[in-house]
Amino acid sequence: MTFNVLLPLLVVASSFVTGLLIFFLPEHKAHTRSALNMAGATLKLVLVLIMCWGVYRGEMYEFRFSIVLGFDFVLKVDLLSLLLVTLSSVLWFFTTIYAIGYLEGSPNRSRFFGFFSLCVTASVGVAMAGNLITFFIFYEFLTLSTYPLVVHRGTEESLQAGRKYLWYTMAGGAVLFVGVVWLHVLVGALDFQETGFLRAWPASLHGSFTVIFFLLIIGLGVKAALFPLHGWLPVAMVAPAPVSALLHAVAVVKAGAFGIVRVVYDVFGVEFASDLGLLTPLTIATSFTIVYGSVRALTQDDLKRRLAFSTVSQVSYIALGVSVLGLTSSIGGLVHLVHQGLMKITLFFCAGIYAESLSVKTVSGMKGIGRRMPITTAAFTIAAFGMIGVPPVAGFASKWHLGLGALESGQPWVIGILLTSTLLNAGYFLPILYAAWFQEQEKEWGHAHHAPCRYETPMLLLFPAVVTALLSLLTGMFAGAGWSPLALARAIALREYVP
Amino acid sequence: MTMFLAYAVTGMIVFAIGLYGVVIARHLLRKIIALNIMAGGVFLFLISIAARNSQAFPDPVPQAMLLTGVVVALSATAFAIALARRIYTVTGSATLSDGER
Amino acid sequence: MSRFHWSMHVVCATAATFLAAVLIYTVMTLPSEPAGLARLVEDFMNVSGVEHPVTAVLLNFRGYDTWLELGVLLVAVLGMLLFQRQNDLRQIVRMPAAEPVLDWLIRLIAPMMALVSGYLLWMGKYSSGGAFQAGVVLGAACVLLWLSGHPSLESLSGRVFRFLLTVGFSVFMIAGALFMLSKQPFLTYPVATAGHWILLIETAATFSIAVTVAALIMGLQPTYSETEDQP
Amino acid sequence: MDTIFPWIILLPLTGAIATFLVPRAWVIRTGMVTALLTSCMVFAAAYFLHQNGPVHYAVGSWAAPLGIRLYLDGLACVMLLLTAVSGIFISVYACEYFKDKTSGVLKREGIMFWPLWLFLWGAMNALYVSGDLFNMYVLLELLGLSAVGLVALAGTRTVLIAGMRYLIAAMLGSMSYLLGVAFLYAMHSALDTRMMGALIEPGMGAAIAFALMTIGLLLKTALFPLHFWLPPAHAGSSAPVSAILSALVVKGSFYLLLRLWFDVFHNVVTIPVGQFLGALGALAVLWGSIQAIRQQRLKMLVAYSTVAQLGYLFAVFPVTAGAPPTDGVLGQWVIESGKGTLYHALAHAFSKASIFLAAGIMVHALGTDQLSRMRGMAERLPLTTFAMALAGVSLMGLPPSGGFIGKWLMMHAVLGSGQWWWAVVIMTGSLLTAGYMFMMLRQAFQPCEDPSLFKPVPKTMEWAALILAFISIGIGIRAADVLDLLMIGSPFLIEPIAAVGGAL
Repeated sequence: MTFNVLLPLLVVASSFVTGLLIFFLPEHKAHTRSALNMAGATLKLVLVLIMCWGVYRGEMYEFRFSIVLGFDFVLKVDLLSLLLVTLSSVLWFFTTIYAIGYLEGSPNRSRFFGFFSLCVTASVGVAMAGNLITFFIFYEFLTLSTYPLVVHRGTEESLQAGRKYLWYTMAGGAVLFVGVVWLHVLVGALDFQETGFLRAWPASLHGSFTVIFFLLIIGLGVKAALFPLHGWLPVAMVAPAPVSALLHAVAVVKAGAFGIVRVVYDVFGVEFASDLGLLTPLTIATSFTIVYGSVRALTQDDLKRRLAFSTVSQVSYIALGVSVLGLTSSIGGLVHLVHQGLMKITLFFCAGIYAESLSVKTVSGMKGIGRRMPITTAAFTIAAFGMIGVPPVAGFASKWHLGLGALESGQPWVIGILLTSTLLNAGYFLPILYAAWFQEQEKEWGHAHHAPCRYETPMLLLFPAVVTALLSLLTGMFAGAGWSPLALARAIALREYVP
Repeated sequence: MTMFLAYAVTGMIVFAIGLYGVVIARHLLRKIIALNIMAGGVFLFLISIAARNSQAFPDPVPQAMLLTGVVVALSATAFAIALARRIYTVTGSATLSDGER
Repeated sequence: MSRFHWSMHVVCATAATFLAAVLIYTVMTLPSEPAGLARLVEDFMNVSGVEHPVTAVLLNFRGYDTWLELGVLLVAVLGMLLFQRQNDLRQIVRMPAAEPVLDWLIRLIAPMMALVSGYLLWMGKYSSGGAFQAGVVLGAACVLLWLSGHPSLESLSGRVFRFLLTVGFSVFMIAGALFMLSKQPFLTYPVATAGHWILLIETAATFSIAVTVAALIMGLQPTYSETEDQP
Repeated sequence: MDTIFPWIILLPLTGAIATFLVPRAWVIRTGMVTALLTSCMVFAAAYFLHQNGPVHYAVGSWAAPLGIRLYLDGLACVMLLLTAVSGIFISVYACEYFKDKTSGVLKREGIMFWPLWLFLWGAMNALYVSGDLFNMYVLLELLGLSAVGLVALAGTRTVLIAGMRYLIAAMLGSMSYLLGVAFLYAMHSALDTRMMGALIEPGMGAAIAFALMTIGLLLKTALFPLHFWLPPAHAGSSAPVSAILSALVVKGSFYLLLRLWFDVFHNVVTIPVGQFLGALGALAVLWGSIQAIRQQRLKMLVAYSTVAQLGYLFAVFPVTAGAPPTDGVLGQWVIESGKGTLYHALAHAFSKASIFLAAGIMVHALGTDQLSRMRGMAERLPLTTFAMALAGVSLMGLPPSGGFIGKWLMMHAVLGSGQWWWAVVIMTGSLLTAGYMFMMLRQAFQPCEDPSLFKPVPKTMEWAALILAFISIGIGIRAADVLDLLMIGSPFLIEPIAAVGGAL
């Protein structure tokens, strides 16, 4: 087992093993648990950095293991999987720190952190899956590991949310399963290839390919929160802040979007998909979701529900970028995968801090919060600007490429969609900022859930929020650099189009 | 040949009657007796197969099957009666309470 | 006869008649002159160690079935013992001592029945007879003794009773397994002494069948458990 | 191989006799020794089978038409392994389960449990290797009687009535099976499955015999319309017994149906019959799952889930009936669906046994198996809840588990052979299974109000349930070996099998 074969397995195993160890850790051993958590996170980060360096130098990492004849478990690292793996491990590192701070003293944390690590294992596995079957295995494993996180508090409300979440994801998983099996029956091996592998098959199969495409997209759309299938996302907000941060920025939603990217690029191939006329309905669906998500976000008073609806619309940017035929729009879609993750996680961190320190949960309660908690609100503002697409922050780069790509591919109405959604983003973010900075404080601040500390909130909570805010700022400013996610996205997109 | 037909046909009729009895009877003892009638029907058919054609002696294999079948039916019936007895002792009624077959 | 609605009767009756009709029709279509295995049994009779073909089939050619059938009998008794307090017959309700005439008659008949059962066992080799018939006759003798209040069965201790129950099944198995040591398949008897082995197995089977039959009949009587009601 | 072969049957039966004869103190030891020895024999047999292929074994060295021929191939071996592996853990569990909580002495139930359980195990092993129609009848009866004996072990009112109903259903099933065998013998004067398969031609007699035998076996497998006796029997009896019944006993008669379908009646079977059985299976899946969701008690829920999961196994018949024997392409889907069914049976056996053992632990700790009383089990009994969760994952057929491979292979075959409507049934079934499994787990995850309710539970019981759950997940990881073992002697090939003749 050379190192090239072992590395992907090690990356997946690092959080899986820590998860299992934490499961069997007794409740009161907080320090060992945090140590284990941090060790797992750093180990994964280091391994991923090694992998990035390896892939940059052209190494091939692949782990293949045949479960049944014609049914292989493959972990392969290509540029596209690199994008999500780096994002997951970086953000998991910060979310672990945040979670340790956030859950100080709350009951059954061993169970929480166990499932927390399993969930990241699943999201890393989704990223590194080499064929559609392994992707499906980790996709379903993700559902299993996130359900206990959603119902972690055990209150009646969280159980209802868990039930709804379960029904959506289970139904989605079943539809996806049918699609994968049917494709496997028709085509046999389902290994991802750069420009898709379905073009070579005879025209007689194109009919069933279309049906399979829609089955796959519906199955993935549940987790990517496309319009009719997004119902579980706002309801799942009842989970603790690190969970909603992890679920909505890194794990669940990204798995769905990443799945759509894989299906369109590496299974069908984007040119073949547009020849079959599959992309236009996808564009329409994603555009509608973008506008719908933003409109619904306008009216939400609860801060986390507003952020949830904003995620519904933001994730569809990625799917939109993918479904618009054209190099620049794919670059825009791919890079938004990273940018949205950074910005959204900052927003959720700040929302968690507000809830934890001032028990402020609603937007109306945020008047004058800027004076009370300047640093957190500064981070919140940077991320909010990024979401709207204001230039220095990361969001601008992806929206710029999306707009350019739409023009190039001759679908000007997509520009209209982008404009309206930007206005709507401004519509639901700017009032929050205005209220936070410029309005007087009306309500008394609630009591803090943690011991008094030097800054406005414990360092364990503040540090991750600030760092992710800076990260999104830096990725925005240095987008052009050789190392930035934008460069990586451009390299991926170049490979996806048939030369 | 007609001797075989006579026995075989009666065997089938007895089997059907036994089946009817098992479904209809509510009292456990009647059910067990009906089961035995049904078994009797099968065994009658089995034995009628043995002597169909005029050889030196009837085919011993169905007879052996019959003997084994009778003993198996005997032990099953004995166990059923013991169980029925036990149900009567515990529940005080010799019928399956919710009355299905 | 039962509280079912009359329509249930009609439905079941028609279903039963339809089933009978279908079965009778198939019986009609059965071949009238099948080969049957009679000739095949005849060819192997000389090697089977017994003269009577049914005993040969029962104990030699298809001995495996008969062995398992003894197992079924044993399981039935096990099931019956489930509902007893102890694993033996000791506290079966002792019948009142019979009047002198019945007592004298049973004292005369019981040994006769034992003799008849021995004869039936021996005859099994030559004509219809064998372990099961002999066992049942012996069992009947035990039941008669028990009915007449004779103390003989009470002396049967738990261990001996259980041993006797299993002796038929175990002897059959041991005899069968013995020849596996000399690389023969299970239940293969050497041709020369096949008859003797079969006789040995039959005697063991007779004892265990007799005790089983007696136990089943006595076990089903309303014993102490009438009074105390288990939950 | 010939020396090992009969010991698979002899060992459990000798153990049964031994546990019946030895004094009370020795019962558990003899029982466990027999269980371990039998499993070693089964593993050895599997190893030899892997080395030198299927084995024909003439009992009493009499050739097929007259004597009884035993036959061990991949299919039989997988079923033997299934029984052996679940059997060991159920036996370990039973050692603790029947001990009196205070005095630690073996309860009377425990003494009678061992002989009946080992008889049942011996009958199962003999049934899987039997190649003779009448021999199968005797074994079915032995299996049925010892199973009813085990059901009636608990002695409560519900259990006795359920046992009675089970006994009547079993006897009805055996009688109709015997009549079918009698018809076959009347027509072809042979009792060996392979010979019968060669001799039989489609006709009225063969059809009636097939119908009678199938109905008899359906009654014993408790397929949908004939399932009335299963839920009360499986739910009422004590935990190890319900694990034995649900995981092992129902599979015995299903295995026979499979054997008859492939070996004996392969050219009598028509497409409508296959579709009919498939439809019954589909109804069982839907009816069982809906009933399971409505249950208030855990063991009833799991018992109805057995009725539902059995429905999946019947998806193999419509696919096989559709495939004419010699057609290569469709034949490939037949083998695929056979593998899927077997794998589902394997995964179901382990996960169902694990859930029933976990339910037993819950009754042991809480005194009741009411679903509403399960609150806080995740905190107080972490191992048991983890076992339930893993087994639930396997039952639902979610990826890392054996159930998933089974579902994958079945879906693959069903979609491949063009009968897509069974795929819809399998999908709805697995969603409904997810429904009642998560309903159960949701109760366990709720915070516990009163920890004093939970009495301490012996660790071996929890570990037995957990290991069984791990196995049901584990066989999902490395499925290729199990499937290679299964395909030795190609059990699912339906080309007409040459008459075995007296050559053996």
